[in-house]
Amino acid sequence: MITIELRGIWHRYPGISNWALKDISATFSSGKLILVSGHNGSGKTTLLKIAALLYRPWHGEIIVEGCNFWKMNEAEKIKIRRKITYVHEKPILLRGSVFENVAYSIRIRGVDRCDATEKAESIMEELELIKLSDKSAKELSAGQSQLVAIARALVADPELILLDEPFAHLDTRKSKLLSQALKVRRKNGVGIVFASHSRGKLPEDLEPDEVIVLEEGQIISKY
Amino acid sequence: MITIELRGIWHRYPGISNWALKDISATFSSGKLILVSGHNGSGKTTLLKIAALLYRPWHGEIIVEGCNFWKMNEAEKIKIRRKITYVHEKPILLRGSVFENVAYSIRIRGVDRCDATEKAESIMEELELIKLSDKSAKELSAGQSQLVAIARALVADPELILLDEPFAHLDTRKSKLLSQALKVRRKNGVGIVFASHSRGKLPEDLEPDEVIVLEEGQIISKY
Amino acid sequence: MSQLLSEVLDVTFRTLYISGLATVLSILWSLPAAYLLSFRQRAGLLEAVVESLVGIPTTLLGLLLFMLFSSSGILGFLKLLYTPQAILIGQSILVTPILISTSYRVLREVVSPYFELALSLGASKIQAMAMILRESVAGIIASIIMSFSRAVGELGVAMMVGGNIKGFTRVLTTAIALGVTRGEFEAAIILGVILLALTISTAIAVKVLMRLMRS
Amino acid sequence: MSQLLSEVLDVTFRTLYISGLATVLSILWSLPAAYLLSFRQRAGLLEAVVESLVGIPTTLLGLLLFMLFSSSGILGFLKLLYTPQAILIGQSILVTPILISTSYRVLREVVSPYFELALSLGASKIQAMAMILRESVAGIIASIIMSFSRAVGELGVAMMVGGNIKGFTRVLTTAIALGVTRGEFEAAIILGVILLALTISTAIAVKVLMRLMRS
Amino acid sequence: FSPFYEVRVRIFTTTSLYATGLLDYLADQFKKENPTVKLEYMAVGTGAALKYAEQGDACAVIVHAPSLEKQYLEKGVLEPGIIFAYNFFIIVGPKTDPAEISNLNNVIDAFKKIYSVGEASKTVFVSRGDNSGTHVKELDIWKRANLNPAGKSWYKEAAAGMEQTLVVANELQGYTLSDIGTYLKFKKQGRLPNLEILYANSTDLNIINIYSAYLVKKCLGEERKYAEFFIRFLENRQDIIGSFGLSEYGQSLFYPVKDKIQEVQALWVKLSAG
Ligand SMILES: Nc1ncnc2c1ncn2[C@@H]1O[C@H](COP(=O)(O)OP(=O)(O)OP(=O)(O)O)[C@@H](O)[C@H]1O
Ligand SMILES: Nc1ncnc2c1ncn2[C@@H]1O[C@H](COP(=O)(O)OP(=O)(O)OP(=O)(O)O)[C@@H](O)[C@H]1O
Ligand SMILES: [Mg+2]
Ligand SMILES: [Mg+2]
Repeated sequence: MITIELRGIWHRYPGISNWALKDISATFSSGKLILVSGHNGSGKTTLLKIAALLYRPWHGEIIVEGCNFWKMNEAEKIKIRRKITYVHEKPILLRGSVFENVAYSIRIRGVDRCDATEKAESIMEELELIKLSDKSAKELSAGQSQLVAIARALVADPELILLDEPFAHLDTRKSKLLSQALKVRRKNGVGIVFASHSRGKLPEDLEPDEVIVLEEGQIISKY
Repeated sequence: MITIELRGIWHRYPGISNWALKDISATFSSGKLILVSGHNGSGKTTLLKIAALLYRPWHGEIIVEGCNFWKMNEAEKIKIRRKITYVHEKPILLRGSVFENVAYSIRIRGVDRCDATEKAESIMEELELIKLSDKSAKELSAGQSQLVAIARALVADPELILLDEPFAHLDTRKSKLLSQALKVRRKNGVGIVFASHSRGKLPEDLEPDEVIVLEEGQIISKY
Repeated sequence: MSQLLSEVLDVTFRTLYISGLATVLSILWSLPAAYLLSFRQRAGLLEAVVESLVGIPTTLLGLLLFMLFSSSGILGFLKLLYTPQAILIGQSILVTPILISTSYRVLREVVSPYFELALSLGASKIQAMAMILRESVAGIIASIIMSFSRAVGELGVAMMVGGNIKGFTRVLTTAIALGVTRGEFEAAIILGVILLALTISTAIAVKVLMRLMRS
Repeated sequence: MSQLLSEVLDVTFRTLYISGLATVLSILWSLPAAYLLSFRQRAGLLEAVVESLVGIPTTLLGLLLFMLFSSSGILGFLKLLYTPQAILIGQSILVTPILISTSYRVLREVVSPYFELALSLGASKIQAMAMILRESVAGIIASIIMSFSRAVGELGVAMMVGGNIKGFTRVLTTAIALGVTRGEFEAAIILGVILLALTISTAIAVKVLMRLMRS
Repeated sequence: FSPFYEVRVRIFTTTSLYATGLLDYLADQFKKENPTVKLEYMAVGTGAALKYAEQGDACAVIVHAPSLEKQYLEKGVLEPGIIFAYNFFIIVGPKTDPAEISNLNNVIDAFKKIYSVGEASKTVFVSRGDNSGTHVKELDIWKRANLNPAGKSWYKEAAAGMEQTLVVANELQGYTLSDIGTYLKFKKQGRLPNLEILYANSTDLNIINIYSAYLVKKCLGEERKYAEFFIRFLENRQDIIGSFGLSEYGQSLFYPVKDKIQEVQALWVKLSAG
């Protein structure tokens, strides 16, 4: 169980005077599926990265497990970070094979080699990536790399997973596999957050618990 | 008027033994709208780059204006390249402002500063990018950069434009603007080639003249 | 006193002039070489060789050039020995490996996506090269500054083919070396401080200029 | 003859040992420094200073260290002067600027996306650093090779704080300088060839090793 | 190496002496008698050697510039030392000898001739300019000749060691003052095809070159003991010095002082007065 509560978040990028996010309050927690939507440039990516604890906001608080995240010490921070994963809009893969990429998130959690292999392989089966296992990450097509990045985030068994436009490059079959995989995890209490510019980009069988609509950095509606 | 004819193209990536494209023949020409579709990893991007004269195929010929492109001399090649633009799946922007990015394609064609500014501004009006004009390219969101990359390719008034998943990150409004812009150019005789994993990703008002379906590097159907 | 000052100024100016020109000269071949090298798929061996030459002992290079330029050498007829020109040539050769290696590292990251991008927008090969250089300009500038600093700071070449002749080929490093030989350590250190101030302020000036030009 | 050979081997081995260790020592602080520097937003000034120190005259550095280590210097009590340890320290300082500057250039490109990526997958700061180093390993290796080559090829420090003592602190460059002083140019050149062969083969060995380790 | 049973003795010496190989030769002989002692030579100019002595980094110095030596003796850096060898400076220059000094028998006249021919732009003179023993000697001769060539375009200050200066003189086809040892060594190696000895005169006391060895006051302990041994060795084994180079160059590079000690000492005193 994890809950990330954003309270009055303001954020801007260094050197830019405009606020990318203005006074955002929202709560993301285990078991819930939340869609963050809005036009291009409305602040979805920024919000997700703030919620994923990657950007430190200029103003406002992020309360995780009852405490202000950005005031925690390194050890506490890392304990929380281990429970959350985030998938970038433009996937960044590591040098090495697809397998190594997927296994990375488990390896850094100190899982032993044998278990790690098993887990990585099971997720690759689930997303039909097993054929690509030995391919070098540099040799993937756009859709393939997006899926590998997603697998790498899922394999860590996060309590909360944030996905930024995960379906942008996935074909119909891959999209189905992913929404299937997410549905299973949602049932098991994993919190899921999507960013997508319109509801229409989400597969129909993934019904969000809440939709947050952004416009120029502000939440204009929640339903 | 330009016609690019691929004859029996085979291509593979260096160091990889599998063929990414196998015996592809196809023709792309002015005034036609062609959709290249297929699953992730089926070879759409590779085919588009071959047709855009960016990759030199291992086997097969590319006939442009009656001659084998890859046997032309530098001067002839550049003459042809000036008539074609290609938009990458993952946009690559240049250092500098959005305006500088858009103006680049005209500037390298030797258009004088004044005309270039006018043209760049008119395309930015058309795609509603004018507000971003002075923004640095590094500061754009995913959808914004994709649109800038598209504007940069359109501004050169190509006779043939190839777009790799152009709608992947565009919101509904931006997608409409783009399909509108493309429709106008199609009427004026510009050839358009899309890559997209499914017909569904294309706005409904853009009816392709031909759909090429790829599967594991081969054309499995054309209609 | 004022004579000493004018001597120091003379040496400083000569250093700046010779090493600056040597760096510019070396750019003429090093950047194109780095550019070409960055297109190669398997450049590991060449890389290794060029990187190893970064530290080539200046005495060795100086000796080789001396043998070339000496009156009994192959290029003796050019009468270059013990002239500023000889130092210029020597230093431009000396900095070639560091200039190639460091700018190659920068270009390599940029070359493949941007070359393709340039072509995709209808650029010629020269325009593509210009784009690539522009995208990696910060790294290239750093590489040039390092090379200039290396040229200013080297001793062996200036000594062996320049001859450290007062008022003609004496540069800061040979003057420092002279101070050390004479046991005038304080003078040597003062010259050293001038040398560092010179390279540091040149470097800062270049970076500031770059920033201004960009905006 | 065989005595000469054993002397050459002795000097070669000592060079490899001292400069290799100096490079390793310098890595201990240079890589972390480059890593930290690569996070800074406005690093232009620091960059310029470090890049300018790349070519710091070895004679000057040698002189400064000499004054430090000399028995009347602050660190005189350590009795380091004219020992291989003194060269080791001097060279590790000498290569610091080139090691920082070149690895910084490489890290800078990688740091910001990969640090974020590492955190997004739950990595600790140390794991993030490991990821970043791993992603830029080719450039880091190049930077280390250049530094090693610089250490092997420098003369001033080895001469001033090593003293070029036969059988104890004589390294390849000081032996070359001695050859030049004695007019034994051929011997000097042969030693120079050995030196280059040494750095080139080390560089190639490292690159081959890297390739093997990756696959 | 085993630093545990060896005593290191740091001796700073002039480059010219080291480059001839005499010192290594002496060290080998010394080693036979004192196997646990390791002589470490640092070859630098006389000026620098004395400076190092002052800093306390040398245990003994071997130098050849009486006027400088005297200064450091007076400063209390050095202990009274010994003169162990001498030889004569020579003037070398182009075969054509434009200043026609080869038939002169006084070095001051020779310098005067060079000066006037230099003023006529017909030749150049290359100076060490590095505050070494040889440089001090050269300046001394100019002074005696009442001339000041500093700043003249034909007077090249190629501030460097003797070897480099000879090489420069060879290339520029100019005159220079040299010690005999370095010249012969380089000549024999074929490095100096354009240079000949144009003035050598073992009766001209103005060009005598006196080598002395000193113990440095700050040097203490074991090292001092063996440094003293070595200086004693230099004093007592003059036969070695006299015969060094005979077989290779056909002439002695250094003359032992043993038989002429009074005479040479008197000269030293005269020279040190400047
Ligand atoms: N690195 C950056 N530096 C400066 N400004 C940025 C940066 N990234 C985004 N911005 C700006 O912040 C605002 C919000 O961007 P964000 O990426 O969050 O939008 P988004 O909703 O994810 O858009 P898209 O649907 O296009 O991905 C935009 O105005 C954008 O221009
Ligand atoms: N740079 C590369 N090096 C090696 N192999 C590559 C490279 N790029 C693509 N491939 C391989 O070539 C095949 C075709 O890839 P391509 O990118 O053309 O697919 P695509 O149809 O565009 O897929 P997507 O819908 O995911 O973009 C795939 O199997 C892919 O793994
Ligand atoms: Mg976004
Ligand atoms: Mg693709």
